[in-house]
Amino acid sequence: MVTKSPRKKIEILVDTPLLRRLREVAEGVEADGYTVQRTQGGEGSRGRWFDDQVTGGAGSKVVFTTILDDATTDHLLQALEPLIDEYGLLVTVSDVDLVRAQKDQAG
Amino acid sequence: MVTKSPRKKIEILVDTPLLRRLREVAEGVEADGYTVQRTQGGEGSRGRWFDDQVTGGAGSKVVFTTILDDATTDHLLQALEPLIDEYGLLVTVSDVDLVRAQKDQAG
Amino acid sequence: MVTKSPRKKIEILVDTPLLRRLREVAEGVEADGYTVQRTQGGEGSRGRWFDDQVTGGAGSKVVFTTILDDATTDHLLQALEPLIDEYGLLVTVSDVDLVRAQKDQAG
Amino acid sequence: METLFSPVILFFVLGALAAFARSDLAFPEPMSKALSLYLMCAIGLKGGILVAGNGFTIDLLLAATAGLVLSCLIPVGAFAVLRSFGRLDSTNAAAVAAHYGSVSVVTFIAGNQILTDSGMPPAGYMIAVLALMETPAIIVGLFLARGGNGMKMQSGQELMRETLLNGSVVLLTGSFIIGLVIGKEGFEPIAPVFETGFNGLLCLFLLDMGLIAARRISHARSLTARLVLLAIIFPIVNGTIGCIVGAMIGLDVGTTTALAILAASASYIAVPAAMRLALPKADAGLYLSLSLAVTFPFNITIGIPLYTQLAKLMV
Amino acid sequence: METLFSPVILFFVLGALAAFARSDLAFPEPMSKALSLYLMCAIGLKGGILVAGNGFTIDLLLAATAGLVLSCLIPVGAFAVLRSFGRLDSTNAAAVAAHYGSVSVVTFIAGNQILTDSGMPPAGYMIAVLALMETPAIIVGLFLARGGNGMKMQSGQELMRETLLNGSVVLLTGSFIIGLVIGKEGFEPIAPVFETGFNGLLCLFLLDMGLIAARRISHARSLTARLVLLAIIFPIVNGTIGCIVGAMIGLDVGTTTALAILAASASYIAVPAAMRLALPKADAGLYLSLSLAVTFPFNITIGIPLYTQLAKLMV
Amino acid sequence: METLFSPVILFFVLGALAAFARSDLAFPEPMSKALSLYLMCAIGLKGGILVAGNGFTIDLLLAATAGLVLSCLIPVGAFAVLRSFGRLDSTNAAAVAAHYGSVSVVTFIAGNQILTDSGMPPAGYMIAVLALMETPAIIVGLFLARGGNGMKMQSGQELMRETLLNGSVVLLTGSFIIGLVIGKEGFEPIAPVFETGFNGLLCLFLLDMGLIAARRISHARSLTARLVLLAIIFPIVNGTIGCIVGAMIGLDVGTTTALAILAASASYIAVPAAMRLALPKADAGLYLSLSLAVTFPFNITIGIPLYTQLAKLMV
Ligand SMILES: Nc1ncnc2c1ncn2[C@@H]1O[C@H](COP(=O)(O)O)[C@@H](O)[C@H]1O
Ligand SMILES: Nc1ncnc2c1ncn2[C@@H]1O[C@H](COP(=O)(O)O)[C@@H](O)[C@H]1O
Ligand SMILES: Nc1ncnc2c1ncn2[C@@H]1O[C@H](COP(=O)(O)O)[C@@H](O)[C@H]1O
Ligand code: NA
Ligand code: NA
Ligand code: NA
Repeated sequence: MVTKSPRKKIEILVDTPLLRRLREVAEGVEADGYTVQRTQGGEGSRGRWFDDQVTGGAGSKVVFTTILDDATTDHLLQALEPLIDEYGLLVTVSDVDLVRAQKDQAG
Repeated sequence: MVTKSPRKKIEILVDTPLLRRLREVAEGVEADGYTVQRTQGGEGSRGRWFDDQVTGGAGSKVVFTTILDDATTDHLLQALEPLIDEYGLLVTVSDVDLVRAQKDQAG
Repeated sequence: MVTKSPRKKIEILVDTPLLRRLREVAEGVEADGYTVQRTQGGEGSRGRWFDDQVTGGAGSKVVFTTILDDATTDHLLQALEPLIDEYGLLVTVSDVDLVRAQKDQAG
Repeated sequence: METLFSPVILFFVLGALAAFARSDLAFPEPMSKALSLYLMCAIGLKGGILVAGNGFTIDLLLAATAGLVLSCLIPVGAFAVLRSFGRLDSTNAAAVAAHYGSVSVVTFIAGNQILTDSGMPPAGYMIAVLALMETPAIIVGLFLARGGNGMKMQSGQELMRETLLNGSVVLLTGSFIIGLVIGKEGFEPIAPVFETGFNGLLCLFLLDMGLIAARRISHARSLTARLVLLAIIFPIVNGTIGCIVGAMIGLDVGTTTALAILAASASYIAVPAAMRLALPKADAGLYLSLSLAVTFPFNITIGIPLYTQLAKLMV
Repeated sequence: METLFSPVILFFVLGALAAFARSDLAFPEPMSKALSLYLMCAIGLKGGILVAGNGFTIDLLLAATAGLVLSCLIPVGAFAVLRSFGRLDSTNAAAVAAHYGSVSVVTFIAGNQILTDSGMPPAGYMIAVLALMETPAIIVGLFLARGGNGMKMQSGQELMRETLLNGSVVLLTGSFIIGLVIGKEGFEPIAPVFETGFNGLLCLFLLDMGLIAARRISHARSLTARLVLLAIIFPIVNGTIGCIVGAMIGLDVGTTTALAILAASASYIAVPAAMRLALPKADAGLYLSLSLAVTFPFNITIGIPLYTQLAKLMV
Repeated sequence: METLFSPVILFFVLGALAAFARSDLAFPEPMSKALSLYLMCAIGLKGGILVAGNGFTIDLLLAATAGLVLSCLIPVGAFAVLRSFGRLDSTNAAAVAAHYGSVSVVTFIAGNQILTDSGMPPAGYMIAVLALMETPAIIVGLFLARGGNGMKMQSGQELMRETLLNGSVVLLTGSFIIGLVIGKEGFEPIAPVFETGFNGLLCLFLLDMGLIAARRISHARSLTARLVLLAIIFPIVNGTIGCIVGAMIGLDVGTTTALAILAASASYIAVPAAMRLALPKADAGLYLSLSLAVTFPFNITIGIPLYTQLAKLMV
């Protein structure tokens, strides 16, 4: 059987040129890992955009996802705080179960 | 410190040519914003597909994500209702916390 | 009105060459469907990677998402168990509501 | 027969074989899209330049009229057969019929190339005819779907707009006009990309289309033997009609064959997108499989040589 | 006037019209990126090879100095006008000003092509000047944003590093150096891709830029009439200054026009990325819309012929 | 020495430098994939056409046998050294060994180009040898991983199928056969894309490979100094063996060098994909870093000139 451990999933929509900074923040709180996905476009209070990949990444956003335990989540959010407004980040947190193989648990 | 506000995350898998219609529905209920991501392929009751980007978008789907408060969520779902079957949409709703910087809260 | 049914959303980060195996597992438990999305890169205990699409897919991962009822979720996770460690899968489960049009419910 | 050994066809076959054997060979989708945009641009330019050189002739007018009439009538016949013999409901029958009334740009391009290589280049204005034949069948298909009742004016207009503004229609027409404007001389500096490179890039695209078509047929659900049969009979019948009409209005062999190819081919770019919007309840897997995975390969491998022989007999 | 009918411009207009008409025509983004990387590579190589042939001359030195001085002074003037007439706060004014001090590689390439086609090829070293003018305005812009106060040393250095290592700067400079090293002879085997194919691929890229620019202006939020006006006045004024300076330092007509184009054009590749990092509070929608959706189309269609006429008068 | 200043190598170095300096220069991944598909198609066609011209000769047979034997034996030696000196467990040692028994298509292409430019073109059939050498080492590697015990028949067959149907193997072999069928004459219309454009596109691809390789080594975790040393010793030893064998069986200098390059190079396309499937527990970061980030750059910059000199001495 598998075991499940409760975790937080933090998803951050960030402009591509700022991804490097976000990665440094995640490394600063010793996040276990993260995964990055592209987006195609969107719309918000600052207008509509398309990921054109030409205009220097200023017109391109990615989703940065990291799955963390509660403590690290708090550290990350705290470290992110000054960036949320400055970088115009869209940050959400939700509950997930991380699935592990049983033997792994024992190991 | 950051503050968290409970929100609904609505994710809709939609054929690319129908995205424009979906956007109009979202604008109709005054959704705050949305983000669109590509997909690579999938399988369901109507068979397997790959996003080939050649066959006029009829063989291509995107994920439309919008994060809304409860009231707007209800409006959106109601407005979507006639489209769900007609367009073959896959719609899910889940709970997330939207994270804001504290000062933003105060502002 | 729409109706909502509680479901599990299983998301699996898997190396592209292993996707075919995963699909077979999903078919084995008669999952209703799945959707596949690309990723751009990430970092974890085994180092940082970028989806370069050149190195035979060994440097490329996709997210495999499937929305299932509780029973099928259990079957899938059980079938996945031996693969989780062997393939280095990242598997999470979360709660979502699947949205259907009312008439569909009646039908 | 020897056209079967042209690189263009061989690459198509290679792609199809790879997909049937379940190879993991796959083109990145943006590359497929890029190649298809390039081909439409190139063929549009070419048509415009040829017409700029020869002017608007009676032949052009005749061929255009023939093409328009064919693209309006073919769906009507196809609809009847799809309903009765094909056993489709009226929505699906109409959606499929619209595909056969419209045209496949890639089939036309491949045929054009093969005819040119065989010393029977079709007239340049056939590219204008191609552009003209892309959209009318969509409107006919919608009328059929609605049992002959018109649509509500507003949504009809909106659909018309979206169809005429479909990327492939805009690109083909736009490049055609640019070709008209710049003429042969203005084309020279860009000819290395749009002319010299055409054949080789067409090979790469057909390799990809072989992969896409074969993969689609492997995963098709709703295909019946009757429908597959129709997807082979339609091009033969429509291609023959195209030959007869072309011969009647006095076109040369190459141009007659091109008209036959247009009649015989089924759209899988502009029409599917329009049908997804206008008849969302129709089964996209069905119409794409028929046009892309059955009729297209049939035309590429058997149809084009067949229509060429017919045209030679008739003209 | 006749340059307006060059294929490059016509494709740009086609793209813009398609986007305004809300066609769903769109290039896959990786193709846009690939084309822009290709163009930078090709133009860098070309510059390097030309300079390798002619050596480092006094003209080169004069033009480089002129370019550098212009790219440092233009933002200062633009900043003042954007603050007063444009009614922008100092962060946004500085961010926009930096774009106008820097240059648009694509505008330069299009102009270079048009001038060459008209028999007035700019000197090859102007590509080195182009590379030199990409980044200094960014630094000036940041000083302006900080009200003349310097930045903290550390973050200043980091930003400097990231700006100089911006992909487009590295590719342009790197290809330039490779061109210098390999010279005309070493270039021959790769010339079919980087020279023969240049014009045609530039057409495809400008078609795409037409789509991107027009789509951006359709969705721009924060544009005011005053700012749009400035985005047209800036290139006229800066282009005129460029002409005057070019004539003063003794450049020929083509080269003077090229300097004017550099002065008149506004960056939308390197500078937006740098501003997003350095002044994240500035409105990216604003500076991209002004440089990409107003100034760029203006320069492509009206500016380039205008500066050419001016240069002819002055030189 | 002068081959170091060929554009192909210079672009590779530019890419590597940009990545080491942490520039944000990056190719869109679909473009990398598209370029690699193009190169395999082009090289396959070329090989087929050359063999079609010369027929199947004794030389071909000898070279093919030599290649096959080398690709089966190299992994055995490499495995032993990786276990003992390299301190790897048997799964990882086998996975890495398989990479060195197989070949790198891009290294071969770059070498082929450089040799042709230096007036020592390798025989066309070496492309068939390249295709033959891609997969056997995978099977040998799996036997080694299982301590000499065979695999279960069923999964062995399935793996064999997936390996032989790997996209790169199919494309290379398929294009080779198409080249055989169409011959020199049939190739002419597509030569502008697959021949004239080859060199320039190879430059772009190697620029990208420089970026990818350098980025990979920057983020490699599990590399030890001993393993890096082996990743340099392996190509030298295997390249030397290749030279000796080539000279022994009577190949000319260019062809001998090509055999040496095949022996010396390590796969980073077909084998990693196969290993991920067959030995999922092996560390992909490890084998990719060794073959792609150490051995590949070594071969491109130092190895190819070295084997050329050796071949000149021996033949
Ligand atoms: N409510 C939302 N749901 C999903 N995405 C959003 C939402 N609000 C904003 N976004 C995304 O975040 C980007 C920036 O938002 P804004 O800062 O409001 O312009 C938008 O362009 C969207 O892509
Ligand atoms: N249970 C599911 N989980 C995830 N994706 C699904 C599921 N069911 C359907 N899909 C996606 O929705 C598409 C259309 O579904 P269907 O209408 O059932 O063919 C499929 O091709 C999948 O991409
Ligand atoms: N905590 C995490 N959150 C999000 N993605 C992760 C996390 N841990 C690992 N990953 C992803 O899974 C990949 C493999 O992880 P690992 O096996 O730890 O190297 C990483 O490269 C990331 O893309
Ligand atoms: Na037709
Ligand atoms: Na400027
Ligand atoms: Na080898």
